[in-house]
Amino acid sequence: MTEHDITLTVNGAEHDLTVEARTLLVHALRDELGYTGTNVGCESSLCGACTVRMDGEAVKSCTALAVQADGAEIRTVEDLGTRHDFHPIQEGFQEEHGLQCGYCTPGMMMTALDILEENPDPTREEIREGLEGNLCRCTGYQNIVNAVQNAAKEMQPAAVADGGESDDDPTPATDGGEEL
Amino acid sequence: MEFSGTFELEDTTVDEVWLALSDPVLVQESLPGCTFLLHVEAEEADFDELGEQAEGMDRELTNDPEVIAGRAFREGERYAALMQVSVGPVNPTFETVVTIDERDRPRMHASGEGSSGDSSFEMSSSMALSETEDGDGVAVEWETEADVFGKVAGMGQRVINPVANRIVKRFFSSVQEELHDLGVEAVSSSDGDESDDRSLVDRVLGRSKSTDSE
Amino acid sequence: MTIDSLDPEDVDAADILGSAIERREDPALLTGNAEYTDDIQLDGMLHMAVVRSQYGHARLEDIDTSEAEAMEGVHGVYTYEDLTSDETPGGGSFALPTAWLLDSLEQVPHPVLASEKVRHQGDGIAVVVAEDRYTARDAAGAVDVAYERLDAVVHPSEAFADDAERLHDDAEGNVAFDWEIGDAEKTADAFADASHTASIDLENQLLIANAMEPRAAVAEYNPGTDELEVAMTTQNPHVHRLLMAGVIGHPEHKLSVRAPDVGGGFGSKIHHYADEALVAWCSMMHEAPVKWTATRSETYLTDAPGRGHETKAEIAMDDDGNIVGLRVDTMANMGAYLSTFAPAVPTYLYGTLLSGQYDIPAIYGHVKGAFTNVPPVDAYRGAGRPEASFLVERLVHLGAKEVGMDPVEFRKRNFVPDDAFPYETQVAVVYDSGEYGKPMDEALELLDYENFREEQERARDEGTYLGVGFSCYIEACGLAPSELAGQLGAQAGLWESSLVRMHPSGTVTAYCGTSGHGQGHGTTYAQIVANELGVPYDSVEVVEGDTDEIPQGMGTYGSRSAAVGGSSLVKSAQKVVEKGKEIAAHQLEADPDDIEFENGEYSVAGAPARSMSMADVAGAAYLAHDIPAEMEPGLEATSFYDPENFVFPFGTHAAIVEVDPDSGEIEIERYVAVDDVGNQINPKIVEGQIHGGIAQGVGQALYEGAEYDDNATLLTGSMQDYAVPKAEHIPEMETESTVTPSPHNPLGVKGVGEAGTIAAPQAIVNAVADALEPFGVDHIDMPMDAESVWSAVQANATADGGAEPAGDDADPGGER
Amino acid sequence: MFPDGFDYYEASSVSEAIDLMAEHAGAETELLAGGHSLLPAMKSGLSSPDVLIDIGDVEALHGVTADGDTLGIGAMTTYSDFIGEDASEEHAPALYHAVRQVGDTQVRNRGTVGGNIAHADPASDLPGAALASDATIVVTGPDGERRVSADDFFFGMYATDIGPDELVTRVEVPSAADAVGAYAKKPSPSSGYAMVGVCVQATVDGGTVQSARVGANGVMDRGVRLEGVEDALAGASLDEATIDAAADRATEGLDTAMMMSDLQASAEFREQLVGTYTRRALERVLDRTPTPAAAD
Repeated sequence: MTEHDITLTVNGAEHDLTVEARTLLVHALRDELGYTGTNVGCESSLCGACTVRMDGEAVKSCTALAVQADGAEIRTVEDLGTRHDFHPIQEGFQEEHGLQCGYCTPGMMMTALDILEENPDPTREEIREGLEGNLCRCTGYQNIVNAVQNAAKEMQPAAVADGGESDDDPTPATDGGEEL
Repeated sequence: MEFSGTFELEDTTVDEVWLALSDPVLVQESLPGCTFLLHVEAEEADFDELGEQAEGMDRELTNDPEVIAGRAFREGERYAALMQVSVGPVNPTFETVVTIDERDRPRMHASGEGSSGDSSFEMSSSMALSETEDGDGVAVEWETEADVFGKVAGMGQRVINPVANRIVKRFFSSVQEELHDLGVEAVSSSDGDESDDRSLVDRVLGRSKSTDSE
Repeated sequence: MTIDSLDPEDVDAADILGSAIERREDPALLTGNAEYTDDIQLDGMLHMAVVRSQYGHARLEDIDTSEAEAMEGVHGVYTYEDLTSDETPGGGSFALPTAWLLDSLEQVPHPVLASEKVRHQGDGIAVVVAEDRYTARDAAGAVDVAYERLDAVVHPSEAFADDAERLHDDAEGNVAFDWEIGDAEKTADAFADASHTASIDLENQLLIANAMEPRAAVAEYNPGTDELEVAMTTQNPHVHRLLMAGVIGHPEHKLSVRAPDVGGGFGSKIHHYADEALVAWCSMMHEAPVKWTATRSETYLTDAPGRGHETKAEIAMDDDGNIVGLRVDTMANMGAYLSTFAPAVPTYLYGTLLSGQYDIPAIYGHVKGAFTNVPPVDAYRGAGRPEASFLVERLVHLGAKEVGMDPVEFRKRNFVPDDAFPYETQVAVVYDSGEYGKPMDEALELLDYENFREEQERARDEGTYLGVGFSCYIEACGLAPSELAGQLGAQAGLWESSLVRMHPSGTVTAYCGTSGHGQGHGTTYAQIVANELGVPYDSVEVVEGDTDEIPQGMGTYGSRSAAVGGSSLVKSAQKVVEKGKEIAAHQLEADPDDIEFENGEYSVAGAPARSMSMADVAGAAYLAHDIPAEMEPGLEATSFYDPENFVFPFGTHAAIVEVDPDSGEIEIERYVAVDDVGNQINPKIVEGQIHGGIAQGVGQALYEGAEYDDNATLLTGSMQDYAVPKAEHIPEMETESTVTPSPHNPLGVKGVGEAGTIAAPQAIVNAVADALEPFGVDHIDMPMDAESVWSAVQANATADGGAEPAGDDADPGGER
Repeated sequence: MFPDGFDYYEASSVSEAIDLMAEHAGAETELLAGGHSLLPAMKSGLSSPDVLIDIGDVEALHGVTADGDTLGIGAMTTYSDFIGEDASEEHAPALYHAVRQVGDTQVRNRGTVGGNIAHADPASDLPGAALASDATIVVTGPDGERRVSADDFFFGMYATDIGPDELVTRVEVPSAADAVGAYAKKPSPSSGYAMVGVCVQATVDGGTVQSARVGANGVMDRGVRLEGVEDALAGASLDEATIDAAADRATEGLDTAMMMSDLQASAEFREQLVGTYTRRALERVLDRTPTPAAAD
């Protein structure tokens, strides 16, 4: 069983560590480096509780070897915001009661960031699709969808300004030719 | 779990196929993933020992009925096989022991069990040969009842059916190839008038003497 | 309607109880600062792994641990013999107890490690203690077990078959118990006299809880003090401490059990399993901290599944559509052993709810429990009550059809009338309060029911099959009082304990013996206590889940926390207020009877200027310079609240579905839930509980089910194969509520944790049956996956000669 | 949850990967691409290779290139990188729509197009798409490159025409800029894999189907072409009647003995679903086909 010296940059801090080839990224983060905000919920890559962002993309850290992440930039829930200075996504979850036991929540939020980066103004259906890889057993998802929508509004201040009305009345400017 | 099917071998006779399927060496060569297939005497099969034994043995495929008769499957006897089942990245190696419960041309029935780590299986299998309708080949009708236990059973359920079907398919395709390559010609029962031949034929053909009237 | 959350700072102190304030638990959970059991890292900590059975049923011939013991990094490998040896610590029973007894119950031994036989795949055979998780797992894999496989049984009907393999020597015919409720003779008479009857034959499948956090425990034994501390995923730490003390033979007062943050439970973390006791024992054995965290596949093999009924039932009606009788015969799967509270689930939590929301004059229920080779079955969200509600509502659906009435009209006709409360059913319970018509009317309005029926007919003309299904559910929460529970077989009291402690500066710590795991008790309990004491919400801290800090407790399950735990806090707070009153009277030089208490202020009646705040009183209580003679200093109170009765939440859920008979696919178009859970402490949290409950009910209706093969090998042993619903699978839910306070507790609350799960399955199954009525489909067993729906349509199509709607009245063209 | 031990090697080039495979030929060796099939199998204990050769960082295996005639997809191109390229939807519409439906957000960020095709899981989404888009699989070994048509590539469950010393390096799709693609899938509610998935790539001109290739996943022990559907479409006008006729022929020529049957769905139900999902895929094609008027 080979051992490997790797470097992980987690939330901006560089860590050198030695891992067995088989060590999963999530175990390196939790057991070796103490980033226990990232949870393990299954072993079949389905629940998404272990989702972190690796080089800017949401990945399931239970389905990557630590050695594969050598040199990568990892971002975990610990880097989002503090209780006094929430990231909009955290704020969304708090305001919309998007969590109950909280176990799936870190992974849920890391995926939500991906969704919102791809699509700053997702529909409810798009959010549900985007969260396909994250299971929650407590909330029934409805308030999670609300939380992500809430965050989307917060993160797109410009869209909020006229977003509320433009839903009912799309592109009024280009429709000017049509008169009653 | 039950599987069954019919496989048709072309351009051959029931006797030839029976002879081929009587030969552990040919079966070993035709079974995908089979490292060895050996007769075992002891109550417990020691697979490490059997593996060494297999490496030391010099058994070749042959079309010589006499040689085949010498090593042919015998009713009531037990055989050990080391079988690797490859399904993509999943490659368990099963230590398998099979008992020939019945061998009465054109019918054979065997049962066995195998284990690989914390997975195992038990199976009971039968097979019957008949001439195809066009008279040009042999139809092998087979059925297997298998129970799978442990990890493979719990997690590999969806792969078992197609994999079992594929193994059977590849097995009979190989048998057919070997038959043609070797040009196996079975000793036909009509050839054997003398009692010595007679017993050889009976042995190879797995025919029980008492029921030879058919 | 979505409820908007409020910032607690924006809520007036007087309004705090009943406000939808944001949860105070969230910041820790949202920033990665939560501490779940597996997050605990201790110096010198070892890891435990369990060797489990390869077979559903087998005799153990040999356990060879030598290879595992020889591996580098392995500190020990233990079998049952090692546990019970005189050389090793602990002198316990090393067997898991059953804490609910029935007269006919066959109590069978349940050793924490199997020594002679394994009876389900999750049965532990040996444990390994090693330096890290990976090595422990490697070594567990190296333990060589020789088995003699035995035939297995999965379903109760198989277990009861004449030639079935017996699991336990003492349990003849694999019968765990034989139990009945109601009046068999009266019910038989009712059926004999009835004008109409309808019957059903159904299976209520086994479900696996799948709390997102797998079970885990970290035990730390201190050889210097002989104290053993166990942090574990539990819903009821005090109960676990009591039971574990006996199992491992360590005195209760030297054992502490703590629930750190717990990632969901849904019942699965109530029961005492072997693994947590083994971790504790290993810690004593090695005099070192030991951790065990279940892998997800282990939780599939060991977490107690729920439900598992095979039932035949029938309903009888008179000519006017009045229900005159109901008769139920159920075989209940108990699994391989009797889990902690298992015997209560298919009996007193099931049979007592067979009257539903209806006034039924004759009911008889018969339940036979079966030992089978699945894991021990116990409470899963709802526990017995979903099975009852599902059955009653399916029968009511069929009964309405049988008498040719609209299902809504039929239900309304048979509801327990508003003026009949408290209502005594034929199955041994008294409903506290209810107005069953109200949620139904609200749901009808939300659905626009009349219009829907027209739309349904139009759609059928176009070959689109819509259906509506109702579920008028009832549940019983806060099982009580203890004396009654004892008569029914509970080996525990079902009170709840709390301590409310004023600090000298006027802030408060409230301790409660319940143990939340996502329900937001930290928030709701603070709302309750702040309201009672009239102190700011932010001045109240809530402590739960630690046997060292909290006097006693029974835990969180059965939707009991608000009704029983919350009431206990009210009681403790009221004691504090009473003591404070005497101090205030003393200081204000008035008679205690003349002191009024409102909004945190004690004042003399008729002289409001003579007043003291709660904080001032607290200060005075601890200064103790000037308090009444004979009074002890300090200001705190402990109480044990034992409720007078159950509380009975109720409501109407309704689903509108579209079913595609070609693909068997079901689309939930609308889901409407109108619940009456009594007074609400925090409506946002109530909404969240309803949402989550419905999602699990939808899961049961459409997706979930533990499937075993004939050898009792679990085929749905991972999330790859067991469908835990995803975001796309759960419909948008429209929730409303009505409020009928419970008269039995000071808060007027009824409990909400399980309501959604109890209500949802039958709403959906009834809707699908309604949609497929033209095809003659009456019932489809859950989970109604696409194939089962398609097959049901096909089965009827075959009978009627084509996959077309059957029967004359199904051809709407002919009607016009 | 805990893979058995193994030796890990990282290849920095295709030739290094091939050398590593040769070096470890005696051991059970697996190539590690995105790892989303292999690592779960290893964690569950079903798979325990001795050696993993990580080809995820081989630069030459990443990226999508379009030269007008062919869209080349480096084997290690992740699903999300593939979707992110405009050329993908333009030149390989069938593959594009199938890739969009693989797994979930996180899986698409790590899983690779080449890894999927090499793994040849019959319930995955890409075998059918490779067939529908007439892809060529470029396989590289010690003797250089081989090019295998998708039609000849899939042998059976997890079995392909890749030799033990070879790896998939590229997938090439003939540019189908005029074609419309669609993928209709019934995912398993638990795993998300295809119980049945039907992928169509069709060229429609003036309402008439000029050419159509249809591939299906989840039905048989490998991705298969639905030849009956293709026949029914060829030269027909793309309308509801044609779609009905084509869907009716969905299982034509399929060996029902090798049809998948598992906990998720019986073979019989799969037969039904192939028809239903063929219809849905074709309806999507119809929706996406510019109407003759609009095209003009």
